[in-house]
Amino acid sequence: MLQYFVKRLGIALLVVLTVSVISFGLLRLSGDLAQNLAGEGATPAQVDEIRVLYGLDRSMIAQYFDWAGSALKGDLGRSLFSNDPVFELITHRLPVTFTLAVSSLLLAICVALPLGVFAAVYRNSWIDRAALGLAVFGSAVPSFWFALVLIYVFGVQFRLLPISGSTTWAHFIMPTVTLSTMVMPQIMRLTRGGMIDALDADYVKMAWAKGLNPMAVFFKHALRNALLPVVSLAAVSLGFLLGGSVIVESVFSVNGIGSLAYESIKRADFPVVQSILFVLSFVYVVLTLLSDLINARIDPRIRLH
Amino acid sequence: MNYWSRIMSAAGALMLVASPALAGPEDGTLTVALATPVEAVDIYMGPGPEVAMTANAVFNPLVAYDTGSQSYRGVIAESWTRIDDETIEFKLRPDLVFQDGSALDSEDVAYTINFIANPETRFRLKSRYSSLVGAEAVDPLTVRVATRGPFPMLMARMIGIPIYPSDSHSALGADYANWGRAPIGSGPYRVVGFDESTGIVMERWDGYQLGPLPEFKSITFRPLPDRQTQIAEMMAGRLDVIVASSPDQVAALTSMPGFEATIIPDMLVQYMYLDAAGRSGIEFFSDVRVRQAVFHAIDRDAIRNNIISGGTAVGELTRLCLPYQVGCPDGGSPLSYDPDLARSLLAEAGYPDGFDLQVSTWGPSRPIAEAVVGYLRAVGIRASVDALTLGAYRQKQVEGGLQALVSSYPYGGLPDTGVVVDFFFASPDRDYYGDPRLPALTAEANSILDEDRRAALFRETLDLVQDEAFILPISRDPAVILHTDAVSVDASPRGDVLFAQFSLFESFGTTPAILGWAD
Amino acid sequence: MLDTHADTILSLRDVEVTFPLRRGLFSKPGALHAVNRISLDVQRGEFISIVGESGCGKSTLAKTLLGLQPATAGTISINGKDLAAYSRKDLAHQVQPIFQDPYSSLNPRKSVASNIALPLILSENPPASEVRDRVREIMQMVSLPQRFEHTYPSQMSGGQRQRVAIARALITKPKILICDEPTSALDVSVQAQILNLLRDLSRRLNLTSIFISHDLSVVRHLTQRIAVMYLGRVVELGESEQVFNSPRHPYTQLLIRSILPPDPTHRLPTLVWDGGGPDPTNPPAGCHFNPRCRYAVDRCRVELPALVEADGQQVACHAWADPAKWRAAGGQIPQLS
Amino acid sequence: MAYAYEACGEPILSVRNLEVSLKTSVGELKATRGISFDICPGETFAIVGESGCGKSISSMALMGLLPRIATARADRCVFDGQEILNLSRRKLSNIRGNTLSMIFQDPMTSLNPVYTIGDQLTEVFLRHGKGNRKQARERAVFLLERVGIKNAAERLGAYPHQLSGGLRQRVVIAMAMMCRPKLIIADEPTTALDVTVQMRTLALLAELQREFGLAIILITHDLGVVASLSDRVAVMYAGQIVETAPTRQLFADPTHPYTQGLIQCIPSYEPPNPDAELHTIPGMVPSLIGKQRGCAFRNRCSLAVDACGEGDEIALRELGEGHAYRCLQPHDALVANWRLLQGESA
Amino acid sequence: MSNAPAPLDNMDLPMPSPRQQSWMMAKHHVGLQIGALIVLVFTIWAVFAPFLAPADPYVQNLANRLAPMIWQDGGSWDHILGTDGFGRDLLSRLIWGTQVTMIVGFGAAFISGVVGTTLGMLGGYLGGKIDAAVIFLINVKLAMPGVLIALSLVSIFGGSLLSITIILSLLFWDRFAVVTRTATQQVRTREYIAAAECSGASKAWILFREILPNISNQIIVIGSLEMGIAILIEAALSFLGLGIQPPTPSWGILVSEARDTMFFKPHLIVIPGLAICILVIGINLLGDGIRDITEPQGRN
Repeated sequence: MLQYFVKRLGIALLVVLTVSVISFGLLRLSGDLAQNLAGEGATPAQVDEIRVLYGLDRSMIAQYFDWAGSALKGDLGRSLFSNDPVFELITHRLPVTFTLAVSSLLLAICVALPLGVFAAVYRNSWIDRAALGLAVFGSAVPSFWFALVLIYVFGVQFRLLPISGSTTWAHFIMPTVTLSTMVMPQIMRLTRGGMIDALDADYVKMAWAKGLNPMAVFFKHALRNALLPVVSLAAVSLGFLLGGSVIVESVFSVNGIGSLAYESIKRADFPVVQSILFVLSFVYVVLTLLSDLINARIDPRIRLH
Repeated sequence: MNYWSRIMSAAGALMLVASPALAGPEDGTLTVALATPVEAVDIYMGPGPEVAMTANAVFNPLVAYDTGSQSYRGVIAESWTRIDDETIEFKLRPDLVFQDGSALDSEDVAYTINFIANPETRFRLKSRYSSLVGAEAVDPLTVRVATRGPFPMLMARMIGIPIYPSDSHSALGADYANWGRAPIGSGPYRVVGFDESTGIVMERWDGYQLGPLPEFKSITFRPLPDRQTQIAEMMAGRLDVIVASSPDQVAALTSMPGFEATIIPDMLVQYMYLDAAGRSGIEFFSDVRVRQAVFHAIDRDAIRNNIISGGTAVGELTRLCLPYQVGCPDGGSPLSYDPDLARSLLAEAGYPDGFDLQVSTWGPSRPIAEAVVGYLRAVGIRASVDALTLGAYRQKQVEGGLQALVSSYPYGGLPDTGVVVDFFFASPDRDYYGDPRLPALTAEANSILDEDRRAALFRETLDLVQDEAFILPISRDPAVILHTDAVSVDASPRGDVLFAQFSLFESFGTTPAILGWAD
Repeated sequence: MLDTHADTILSLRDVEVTFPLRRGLFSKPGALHAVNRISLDVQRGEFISIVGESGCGKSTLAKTLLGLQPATAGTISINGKDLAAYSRKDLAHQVQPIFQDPYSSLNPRKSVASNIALPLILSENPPASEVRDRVREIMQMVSLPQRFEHTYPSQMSGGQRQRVAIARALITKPKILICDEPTSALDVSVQAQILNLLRDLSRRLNLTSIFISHDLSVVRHLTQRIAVMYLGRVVELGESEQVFNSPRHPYTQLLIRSILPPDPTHRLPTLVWDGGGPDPTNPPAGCHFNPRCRYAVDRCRVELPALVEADGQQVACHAWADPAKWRAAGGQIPQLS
Repeated sequence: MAYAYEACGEPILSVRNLEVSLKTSVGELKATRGISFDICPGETFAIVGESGCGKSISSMALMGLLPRIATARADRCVFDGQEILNLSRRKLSNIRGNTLSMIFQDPMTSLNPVYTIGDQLTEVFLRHGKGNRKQARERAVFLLERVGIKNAAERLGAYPHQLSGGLRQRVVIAMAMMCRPKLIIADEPTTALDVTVQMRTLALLAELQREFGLAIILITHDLGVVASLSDRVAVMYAGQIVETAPTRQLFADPTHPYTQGLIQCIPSYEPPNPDAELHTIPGMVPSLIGKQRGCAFRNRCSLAVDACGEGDEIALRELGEGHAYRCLQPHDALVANWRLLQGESA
Repeated sequence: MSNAPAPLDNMDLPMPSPRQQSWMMAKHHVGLQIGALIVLVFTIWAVFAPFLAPADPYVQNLANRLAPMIWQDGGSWDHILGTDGFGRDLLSRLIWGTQVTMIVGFGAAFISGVVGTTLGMLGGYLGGKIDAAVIFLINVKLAMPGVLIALSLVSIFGGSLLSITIILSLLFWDRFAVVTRTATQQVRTREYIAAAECSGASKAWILFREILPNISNQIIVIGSLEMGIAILIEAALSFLGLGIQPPTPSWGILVSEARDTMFFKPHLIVIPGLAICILVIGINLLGDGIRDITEPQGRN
């Protein structure tokens, strides 16, 4: 078990490292940061000065190790645009996005898990069809469009909910609902599929044959086995939501990591973009490790691997 | 009237009857949308319109420019004299204080100028200040600013240099980027709350010395990047002021009772240039007839009236510079809209079937580029929009990849035509004209102090641009302030231009702030 | 010990197949000896069986003989030539398989005819008309009506599919047929059809057949020789009837006693639980069978018995190496009670 | 009456005319066509047949575990004095695992991999209110030891994947015994096991049955298993019982041509004649989709006559002593056929 | 009766062929039919856009901006759905937008399908170090926040149809790889693969002639799902201004352009939004349906 996780951890670190190299290289492809820093009116001499001032004249490898070295110490450099320490920018914004992503995931799970279970239990019934219909619709509706419709209906027409910002819990309702539609269908489908497999399994037949009541069969015997892929998906989804909240954040003016990334991409503030990619991949890797731990709790076969 | 529209108007009516704006004269709080989140109330760290709007309420520069009389006037400075070609001496107003009660004297001015001129301090667009060598406090009310060689645009630059208190700013040391979260200035508003997510809260500083106190007791700046969210919030009564970004936004909101739009003219210039030098590998624009054909194909009036917010209220733009700018020559007649002539010019130049063209653009000029592309397609040029982010645009420009560019002149508000020619012709990056006369003329104009000679050089430069069809001035771009009818906007020419549309809250001398409560 | 007969077609010498076992990051990597030093000679035209329970290595041995799994040590020669020296295509003309599961042994996306034709196309690639003729010929040989040509495996019953698999194996006219439990997934009535077909074909075509099974009763009817495997090793080898009538190794005896005849007078033997199937990843020291063996003495827990000749059979058991000495030491001679 | 051999008083289970049909994409499939039998307390009743004959689905129907696409009906299906086929789910679940329990075919999949075997053993005990947690544990330890598992108390904490197949099947058997059932339905309990393990498992079942006086329905395709374990046997073919008899009687005097063929197919019944072919039953099981007429075996039967394809079904003929078969041919002709078959393989 | 070969003339085929069976199921599969109908209609729109669109989608008329729909006051037959902010015919842009949207969606799904399937099959079949490398690549891909990477890449490489398609295809190959890898591992253990190996089949033959046809259902199903997601993400990127560039009429751009007027001319935003939604629903239903009628466990 411990060895298994040491190995997983090693691979995870390698993954993060690779991601950081790729994002670093990718963003340096995007052109000369010194030009951006100097602004449109600058002369070549001024650009050169800036290049030296910011250390951009050194080799890519030296720059990477420089960045990676400070990143290990928690220093992710400074924004080209506002000169703020990137670490602070991210730590200011991450909690907002994290709240949003976690609440969306929780909402998605709270809706999708029971729905998936009952859709599997009552296969081909109206509840199954309704759940599948919801999943099909949920995975087809463009989130930005859905967000606008929500704003229109609940924000403008009925004025029930605040439209933008992230001050109170009420502000999070519409973004959470919108964002959760991005992961809910998948969780629902996976729960349903896993439950169908589990319900067909011999050990569930055995549970029925033991005279257990339906709730014990569904939730004790079937769901726990169906849950493994759902837990993994939930971790992946959370990572996805953290990085994919950019649209929702933009529409609802939530000042999270997504909008920071979006703004930074638009204005070519690449130290920020690069660090966000790095941090998100790190978070993702941590989440998958976490899901592995949870799965190991759920399934002893993994534990004793 | 269809279902949606009916619901819409019902909703609108309901909204206005049911709940009045949350903000308003009752509690003296004004809520303003920020199209880009402001990370720091510090124009040096974050050069951009939204930062300017907030920073200008907190800080004051040495001087301001009066667009009415087209002359500089003192703000923190009382008077100024040129010592020599490279030095100007400013006399400060006596007894000025910062919001923390510390004295505002020549030390602070010298500190601020030396801070931005210091080659070791890092911030973006620093090259704007590269002509400054430094400043020196002669006595508590006298400060001398030195430039690298004769620098005719020093006064224009000075209006964009807010003065920081030396003690508190220097105390931050290397963490000067944090200054903007709790800034201390000498302006009419103090920052009392700063949060990137919820916004910036400012309160009126009753100790303001440089002009009449503004009317709003407090202002909340809320970051709202999305256009429709701004409208929704405005309709929901949670917002008082938006700087409009499209004519549709204006038309939409003003069609409802309770909302008004006020136009403040002449903020930006929209322009287009073509790769006459052939840097991107295309050769057709080296023929002046093709360039003329392109410019003839574009209906500038239609673009101004339909695409540019407030465009109907401003006149035609005939030159690249704005009329209030020092040295901007009058006259000028850009190529008229004449698609037939455009087609025949193209045929004459050997392109009867047109050609493929990428019209690059970035930022807010994108709809204009889209309209331009539509016009070019109408005369047979297979144009498409190449919308870029700032970074990609700069990269492409430096690498010589632009075939044609529709963009805006982003330093609007600096009241000197020298800034304009410098912007277009000084840097080799931007040189898609291939005419050596242009940089030569610019270099001369920006290294002498004789205003008449400069004006002559500007006229020569801009006439050359017009004759050779290098650049098409498309439109002057006003700022449109969308506001509730509880707010009044004074759009008359005034003496406090400094990124004018974004200095809505400060007042100098006897002139009140642009924004106030409606009676 | 083993004479290489003049007409030996397949010869195994000390063949070993091991799989690395990674137990953990810090522990020593172990090894699973799936096949452990097996030597065997098979005569041309012979029908030989390899019998053992799950995990004894018989399927790995089949794979090795088919060239699907390289031997880690030892040599296998076919017609006197090393197996590794054959090209895949030449080997296809020598050895062909028939697998256990009729539901997975045919490509469900291909028609019956193209399933059968595959080895032919791959090894000879004759013109389409010849392919068609030979497919029809071989289908007739395994008694598949021609109208099955264009049907798909999913439309057929298990027995029919197994006939297709046999046809496919025989279309290249191989010399050796490796049958890996070809009837264990079939119903008894169909199993008999397939067994008859296999025996009939191997006689008619003078095939050498190696028949792998866990079921001794199936094997008895078909084969001339039987090899019994336990944990990767051959523990007994001999003529079929002889092995059945006088099994020497305690394990073979256990296997024979485990056969349940369809005879209501036969009563289940009362046996104590012996722990059941062995763990191939962790075989016991000495004779691998010793924990389940009621004759085991101390020596059996230490020393691995070699395969020795005992009355025409070969047995790997200390008791049979020198029965007199064994008895003298107080050991019991294993008997089929 | 052919259904019960001995007068056992009240049968523990009495089934009359059980029909199970499945809805498939290609039509309705009649998995069983009216099967009837009685089971006396303490006897082992084997149902034997090849795959698809309907033997497993009948047991599933009795347990109320039919898949969704299947429906069952019967004239009578009384277990322990209670009609169970149309019982409410709640009442049925009070019987299942309690007085009526089941052993599934594959021990590798019939234990839930995520719970310890102790948990799974005590669960059924607690569910049926047989005692408290401590008593459940004691019973589990007792039964595990009884089925031959050493260190039973320790093994309670083990997960299924830590046990070998043979041990798991023993756990499953112990689980079936937890509530002292009156009847165990064992569906191919040893098919997935190795031959040596199979024998021991069957021996264990026989012991347990003697010791606790259980009735067992043994579902299998293996006549060897039938012969060694069962008291009475029913041979099923294509959804019908084609022959039923006391086990000794069946092997001594197999009457239905299918039973005869089945017995004859088994390779090692007689010492082999190296040149003789194995007996085979030619052809294959007919499709069960749609309406069936006459004898389902007629297309594989050497004795078939035209009349075999007529009528809805062939009537069961009684031979006395609980022996009955479903064939138009008289007993004499069938006995002659059996002699012929035996002579052929000799 | 017992002579070999056993008589087989009474062998019959109890089951319909796979194709017949799928067809029978398709006839009863409402979701599949609806999906197929939607996709068919949109495909026809896309392919015949030049003939179906009433006007040139690029011709602008700034004097006739935001003209109303035909059934609104002031609507005219010239512009059935009215005009957009540049006076272009909305219906024509919607129809041409179908083409753009479907090219991007299909192109991205296709490219990522080819890349992902190749990687997945290689990893699944060859195993060992190659498999470890494929898994590592998949992990790296999963760890990168896709939408942000796409936004960055568009900002670097621009928003042409080709670059958007390629950038989007970078986002989706991992699911193909994961699914085909697992499927290949399953198929690899099938005995017909071993049989083919015993017949001297090369690795390429086994991968493409034996394994690929057997996992093609799953590839098609994933492909349809990914195509739906690609369409949604393209629309989202365009909505954020970092997608397909105007005046190309992508549906995302239509939604984005309608934002300023959404509260006053809602049809401008409702129609393209619904178009995206319906097309993606159609594609998903089609994909689900194909899986239902082709997967072996879906039978019986």
